[in-house]
Amino acid sequence: MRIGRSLTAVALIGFVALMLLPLYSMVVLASAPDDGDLSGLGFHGFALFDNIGQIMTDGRFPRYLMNSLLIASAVSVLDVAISAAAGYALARLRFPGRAALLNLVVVALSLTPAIVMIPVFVMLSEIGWLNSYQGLIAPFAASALGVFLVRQFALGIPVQMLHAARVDGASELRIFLRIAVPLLRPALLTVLLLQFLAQWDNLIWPLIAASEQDLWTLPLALSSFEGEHGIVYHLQTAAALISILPPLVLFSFLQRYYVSGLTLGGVKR
Amino acid sequence: MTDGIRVEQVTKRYGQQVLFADIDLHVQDGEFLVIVGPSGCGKSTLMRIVAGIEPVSSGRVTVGGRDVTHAHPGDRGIGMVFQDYALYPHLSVEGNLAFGLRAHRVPKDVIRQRIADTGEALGLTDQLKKRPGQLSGGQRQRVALGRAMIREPAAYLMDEPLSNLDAALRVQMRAELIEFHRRTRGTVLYVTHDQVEAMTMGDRVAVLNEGEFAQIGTPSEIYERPATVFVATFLGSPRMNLLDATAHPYEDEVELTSGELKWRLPRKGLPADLPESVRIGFRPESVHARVDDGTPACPLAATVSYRENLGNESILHLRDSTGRPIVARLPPRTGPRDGEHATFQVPLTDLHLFGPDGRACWHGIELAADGQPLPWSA
Amino acid sequence: MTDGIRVEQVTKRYGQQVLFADIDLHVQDGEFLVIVGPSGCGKSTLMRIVAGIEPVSSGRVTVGGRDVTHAHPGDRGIGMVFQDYALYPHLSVEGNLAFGLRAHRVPKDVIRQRIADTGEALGLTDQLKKRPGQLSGGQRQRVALGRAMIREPAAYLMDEPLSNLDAALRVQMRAELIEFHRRTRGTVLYVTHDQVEAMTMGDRVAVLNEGEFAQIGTPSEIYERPATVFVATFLGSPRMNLLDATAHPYEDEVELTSGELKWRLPRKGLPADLPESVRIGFRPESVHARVDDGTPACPLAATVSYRENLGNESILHLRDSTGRPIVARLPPRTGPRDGEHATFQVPLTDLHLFGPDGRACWHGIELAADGQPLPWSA
Amino acid sequence: GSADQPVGSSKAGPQGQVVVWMHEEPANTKYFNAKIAEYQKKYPKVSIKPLYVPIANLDTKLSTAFTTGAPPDLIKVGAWTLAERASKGQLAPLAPADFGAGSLDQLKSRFEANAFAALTYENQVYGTPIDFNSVHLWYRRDRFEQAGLDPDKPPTTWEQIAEYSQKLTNADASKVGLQWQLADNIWAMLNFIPLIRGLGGQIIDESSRRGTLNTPEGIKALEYYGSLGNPKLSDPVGAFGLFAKGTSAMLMSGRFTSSLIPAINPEAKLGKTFDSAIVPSWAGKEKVAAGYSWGWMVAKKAKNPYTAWHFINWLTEGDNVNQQLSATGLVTPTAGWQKLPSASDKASQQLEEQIPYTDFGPVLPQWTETIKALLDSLESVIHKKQDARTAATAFDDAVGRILK
Amino acid sequence: MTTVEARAGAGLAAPAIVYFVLFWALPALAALYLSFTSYDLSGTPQWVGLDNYREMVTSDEFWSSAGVTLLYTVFAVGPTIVIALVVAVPLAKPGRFRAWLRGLIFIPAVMPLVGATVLWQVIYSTGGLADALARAAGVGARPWLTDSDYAIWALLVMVIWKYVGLYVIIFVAGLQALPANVFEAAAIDGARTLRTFFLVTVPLLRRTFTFVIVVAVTGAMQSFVPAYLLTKGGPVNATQVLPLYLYNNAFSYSRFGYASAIAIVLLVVLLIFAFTQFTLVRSDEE
Ligand SMILES: Nc1ncnc2c1ncn2[C@@H]1O[C@H](COP(=O)(O)OP(=O)(O)OP(=O)(O)O)[C@@H](O)[C@H]1O
Ligand SMILES: Nc1ncnc2c1ncn2[C@@H]1O[C@H](COP(=O)(O)OP(=O)(O)OP(=O)(O)O)[C@@H](O)[C@H]1O
Ligand SMILES: [Mg+2]
Ligand SMILES: [Mg+2]
Repeated sequence: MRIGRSLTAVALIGFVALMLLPLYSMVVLASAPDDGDLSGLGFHGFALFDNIGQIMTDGRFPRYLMNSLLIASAVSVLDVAISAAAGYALARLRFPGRAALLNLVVVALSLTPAIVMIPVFVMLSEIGWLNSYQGLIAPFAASALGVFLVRQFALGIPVQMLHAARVDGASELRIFLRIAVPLLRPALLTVLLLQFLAQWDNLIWPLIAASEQDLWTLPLALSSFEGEHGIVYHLQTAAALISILPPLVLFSFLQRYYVSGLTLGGVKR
Repeated sequence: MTDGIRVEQVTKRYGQQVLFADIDLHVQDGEFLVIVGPSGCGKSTLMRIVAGIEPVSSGRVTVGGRDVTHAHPGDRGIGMVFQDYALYPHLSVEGNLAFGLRAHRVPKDVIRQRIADTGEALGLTDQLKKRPGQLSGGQRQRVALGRAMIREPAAYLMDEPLSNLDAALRVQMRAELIEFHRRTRGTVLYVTHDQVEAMTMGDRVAVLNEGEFAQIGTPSEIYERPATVFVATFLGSPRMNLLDATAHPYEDEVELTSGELKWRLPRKGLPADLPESVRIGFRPESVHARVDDGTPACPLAATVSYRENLGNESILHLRDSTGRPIVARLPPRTGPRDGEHATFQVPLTDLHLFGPDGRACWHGIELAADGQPLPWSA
Repeated sequence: MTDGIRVEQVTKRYGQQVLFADIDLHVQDGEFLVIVGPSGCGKSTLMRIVAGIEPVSSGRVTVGGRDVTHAHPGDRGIGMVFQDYALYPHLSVEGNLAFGLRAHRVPKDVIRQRIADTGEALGLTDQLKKRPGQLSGGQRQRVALGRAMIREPAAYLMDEPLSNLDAALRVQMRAELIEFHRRTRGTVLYVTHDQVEAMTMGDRVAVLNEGEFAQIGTPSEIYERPATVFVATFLGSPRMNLLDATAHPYEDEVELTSGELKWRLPRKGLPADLPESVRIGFRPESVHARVDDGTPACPLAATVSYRENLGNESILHLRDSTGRPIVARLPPRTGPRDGEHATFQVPLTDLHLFGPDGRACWHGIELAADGQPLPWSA
Repeated sequence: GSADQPVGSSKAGPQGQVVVWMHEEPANTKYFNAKIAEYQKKYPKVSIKPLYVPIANLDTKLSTAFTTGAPPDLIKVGAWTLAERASKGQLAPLAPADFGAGSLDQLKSRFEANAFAALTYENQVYGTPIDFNSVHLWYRRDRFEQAGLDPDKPPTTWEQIAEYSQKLTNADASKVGLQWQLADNIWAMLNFIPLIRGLGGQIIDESSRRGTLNTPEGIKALEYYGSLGNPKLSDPVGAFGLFAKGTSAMLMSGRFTSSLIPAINPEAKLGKTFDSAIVPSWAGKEKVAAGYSWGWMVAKKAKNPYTAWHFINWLTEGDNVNQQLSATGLVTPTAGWQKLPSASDKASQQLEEQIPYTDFGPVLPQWTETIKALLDSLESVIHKKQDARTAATAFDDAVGRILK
Repeated sequence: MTTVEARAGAGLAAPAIVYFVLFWALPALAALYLSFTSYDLSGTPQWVGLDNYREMVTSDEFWSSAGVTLLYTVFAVGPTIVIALVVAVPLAKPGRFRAWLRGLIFIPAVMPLVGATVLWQVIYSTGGLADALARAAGVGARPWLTDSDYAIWALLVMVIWKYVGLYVIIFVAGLQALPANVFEAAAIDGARTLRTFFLVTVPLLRRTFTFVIVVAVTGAMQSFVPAYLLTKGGPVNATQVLPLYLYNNAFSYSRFGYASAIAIVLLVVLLIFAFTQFTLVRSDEE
């Protein structure tokens, strides 16, 4: 048993090492003073902090970073709220429109986002939401993925527990907030994370929906290192390295709320 | 509330399986009604129907005179102890207890007080901060019980609320519940497998079997005048002895023959249409080593196969002359030893007669003056 | 297997709380050992430690002479009935039963046969295709029981396996289990709150309380010679009556004074160092309306507060002349009515004496010839 | 900008807001911002609002912006996409008056002769040129020396190139002679045009809107194209990277290469390690070079076209062209630009020399799709997925469908 | 259905319904309409009936893209899910060390794709890290991105590397919701790692699986950014997945009607797929 455990540990560490290998290359590239040696294998000079300094003092990069943080946070929080409510309702409540919602979710999952962009773009321009934070946030205020994920997890909440709360006289809203939401915590955190990352990586929508550079986001900053005749590698990878940090910090913070055994001891079965 | 709980013409099906068809039950306002029945007979389902968490296939449920068949469980004015607890796993014991109160916007200090009181009454004071996952089985069950009691709704549904408690605690909780019922006068529907609970707690007992109520009556009615063989054998442990017999009417007596037994009963009081083929029933505690207070009794010659010593009593497994098994229950350390042969006495007043259809024809207790327990007869 | 189960110097802590410290238990090979104890005392935890699903804080567990303290639960040769069932929710009853057999590569047809047999024995034949979510509480418990039994491992851990069954079924299951144990000769560790189970099924009974075994012995030892006040009051329902008393030695007798009571015991047999301040214990069934077989008995004058009729017996709640509550247990429909005053008899052989430290000093049964149940004394 | 914004006119002079979109290029961004400040100082009633879009996303950004009918006033885009936009009525034709020119010809005369070739669609001129390029030959002197070739005598014919390439290619083709710029629409075209046009053929016949690769000239050009270089070589900066590292010894590229290569590999030095030469021709045939240009264009729905053109005109005035060339390397081909101090380098002179025979490729509303088809055929030939004839037919078929 | 429940359900679902109607259902209808038109993103769409669909089925490029997409989907989804699950099971347990590992595995997932693709272009370039590893493994250097036989696999490796961490987290969340005592029972029943995994973990995780499979497949069949950034669909269209073909048509060639038709076809295929998945698991709704 102990041998098995350490084998697992060794295999895991090996896997993680493999996953991290490209990141080594990344650090090498990001530390280069120029784009001279692009093999990504060995350091030639270490200018990582110079590079980062150069990026951060450029002026627009910090602004893009802040925008990304703001939009990704707003979107993920909104999405969690809307998806949690809808996903729970889909899984555990019977109401008119339930089938319709489920179908909508599946359609949204199956429709290529690129094709949606133009109609949404036109719609937002009609209501004057282009070039505004709300125009960058609203189209992602909910997600099929979020609703779907929450629904799948909510199906695992023992109905008996919800019944108990009903019998206890709790309103459906209270049951949702006080019973379902805490029990769905890992799922909601996951939605939060997924949506945060999706926004963190959202290149095209901020590009087309905002024509103010003040509203642009990180991926556009990264793309800006790509010129007509190639890329400024050492700077771009350094910027990418910086852009890893916020979501990573968010993730390590959220990690402590991923806990198993949330439903332990609730029902005897 | 003026009308307790009514279940009217309720049918419940699971797919093809009909659990009960057109069942009726009326629990009076403030009444404590105990439901007993074999495992899987539908007791929990009935509770859940009343609570509104299991839809009926057809029929009507009223609580306090109001039709609640389609009402939300929270609108029915009931509290429930779930057989499988259904605790909120993410909340502490305190949180579990407080949940219903908070939902009803009970003031904070009242909640605190009630939690303290309930925790005390249930012996959970030390566990208030723990989550269900950190509790023992019995502790969980007490939380489930506490959650229903703390709110003091008009009606309670309790599904085997004491089954996982030790005997001492169970006695205590029983007393607590009786006291609680006396105080709140709530209507209670209570499922149990424990004979003591059924006999001591219920104003009435309802025996559910195969989708219908075999009998509903006061505990002593159920015990002393079981309506069917099922009721007779289901309550009481060890179960009632049954002997197939033939009844021969004589002038003012009826002779019951069963194997080598020949027992005579006074004709008076026996139904006129007593069928010829009957079953005699008598409980293990009715088999006495000797009867010396003059009560008329029937002799029962038998050999002791083996005895079980339960401490407070002994169970003797007997075989009569034709080898039929008979169980007797005697005070501890009394009665014949293993292998010994003896003649036991079964008081006439303890006999029951059942017809071939399983329905009771006659109960010996009718012979007793007023059907009350016999007086002090030293 | 040659050594049953050994728990050696095991300590278990949950955070600050020490559940038990340096506890020892030896279940002999083939023995049926029943563990009883108050709710939350650690019975399930002990089981889980033996099963290997709860780590010990320190100490050693051996099964069949092999140290398994750190072995995988599957390597311990045990089967377990979980108090909270822990059924595989995605498998049918059949699938639940077959799971362990499949894991042990039992041939298909054998599995089929055993499922049929076990299903039959547990009365689950009609439920084999259902999933746990579609079963009643009692049915689930039977599946949990069946899952442990079907594999026939060397040792069984059963945590309240019959608590949710009706009395009739429980009798049947008890017989089934006894028969099963007789056949397989497996070592069994069995937790129950049911006195009948504790007294009839166990070769020995272990009473766990506050992190240690208060007494381990045969059922009759435990019942007739309880080592401590705790053991005496824990087993038996209603619990043993206890009266504080003072012991005054006289020539060849000792006089016990308690309130207005003055009882004399023969000095012979009493320990020489009997403390002055003692507690007299006698069980409710030892309070007789009258004793007429000549056994020496002590008189107890009391008034009936109220009586509970359990059908097969009556519980009388009495108050003695100084108002102390005393409980008596009498055959049904006998004894004085509510409010009546009477003098009861408590046989000398049924008395217990406990010292101020709670340990027993003397058991009346020592007076009986050989400590065996008294012979047939008509 | 809101509706009541003042706009410029020849009477009122430049004023109001002008929104300009162009692609991001750090050096240019810096220069352009400085110029805006300068211009605004001179014309305080004007506010120029630039938006620098990552180059890969500029077209998408523009397409969507035009969809809502609210595009920017002024855009800088590749001239090759001009026909696409003009054909959809998105662009305003050049207004000479806004430049203070009496006529189009007068305006044109301020620029190099061929400068508007790429900016004309259906006889309408839609923009002014900037970043004007003609592709010529770049070669590694060091590699030439190693292979025993004279670095001062670069090849002048395609036949010579083939011969040199063979000498410069090692056994496992991990070092090659001429390496085309692969996997890129515009560069595929720029590399291929000298080959096919030099033979007298053409990619498409614009009058009959037919693909004409499946002709003897087309097939020969394709076969030649497929015979050079090693398409399996890979570098993060593509052919530029391979050339910068000396993996390839020759490259067809523009004037900017002189500064790009040292930026990629600081060890590569112009004139020492690498050098440039005039575009080769087929032996005995006319020289044909390929070129491209970016253009300043004004949206048809622009709110302030006068000011926009005025600003662009200003950018070509005084020393601005010279400053731009030295600061950004971008050539605005005003007449006589080659005499500017910053145009004294060899590559500028070669560019200047090539301009008269530079071909800017087809001007088509379906340019992107057409050139993607060309790229497909070129790639399948050089990757040996298809022979030249099949690839040529495939292209002609595709063009038939695209232009139908 | 009680009215209270119905009201609550409708109330909780309302924001989502509004959102999905506005941002997905209406665009879907627009796409459906546009798929019967010729629309170049300017002017008004011209009705062309089934022309776009006709062109699609006769286009080699469409079919080759469809083939690439199929390959891409199968080999992006399958390995990602398998690896993620195998890794998630040991990582789902509590512990500081495991939390660390989870964090490390997650790093690629938090890297913007623009950055990640550039990194991989470097890794895959001649003499890059991929070559070094391949040489170390005795395989020898390969033209990872410049050979049409390798490019798709190179792309897949990057995609798997990028997204496996996300799926690990999803599985971890799913695993943490499972009843612990069932695993104890399985251990006592003698089931070992593999048996427990296949007979208990996997079936209990079925809802998470449905989610992961549906999302991974729909995601893979709609994703074009990785291919667009890493290889631009080349060489020789070897990595031109259908969504990239769609994107090019929509935004590069301004053939929005034709692109819409492709989107509709993709939509129908994915709807069929998603609903099959749903009906497969519908039986376990308690
Ligand atoms: N969802 C279901 N689908 C099918 N059958 C079910 C379902 N739920 C319960 N049953 C069946 O209905 C019967 C009654 O179940 P119920 O839980 O009411 O029994 P019970 O009387 O409470 O039994 P116990 O004393 O064992 O708790 C059982 O036979 C059970 O198998
Ligand atoms: N994870 C835990 N954390 C903290 N305390 C725990 C935990 N698990 C159990 N306990 C405590 O340990 C004690 C013993 O629990 P255990 O389940 O062994 O009791 P038990 O004897 O089986 O009781 P019961 O008869 O009620 O089932 C209880 O007081 C319980 O609250
Ligand atoms: Mg039940
Ligand atoms: Mg327990």
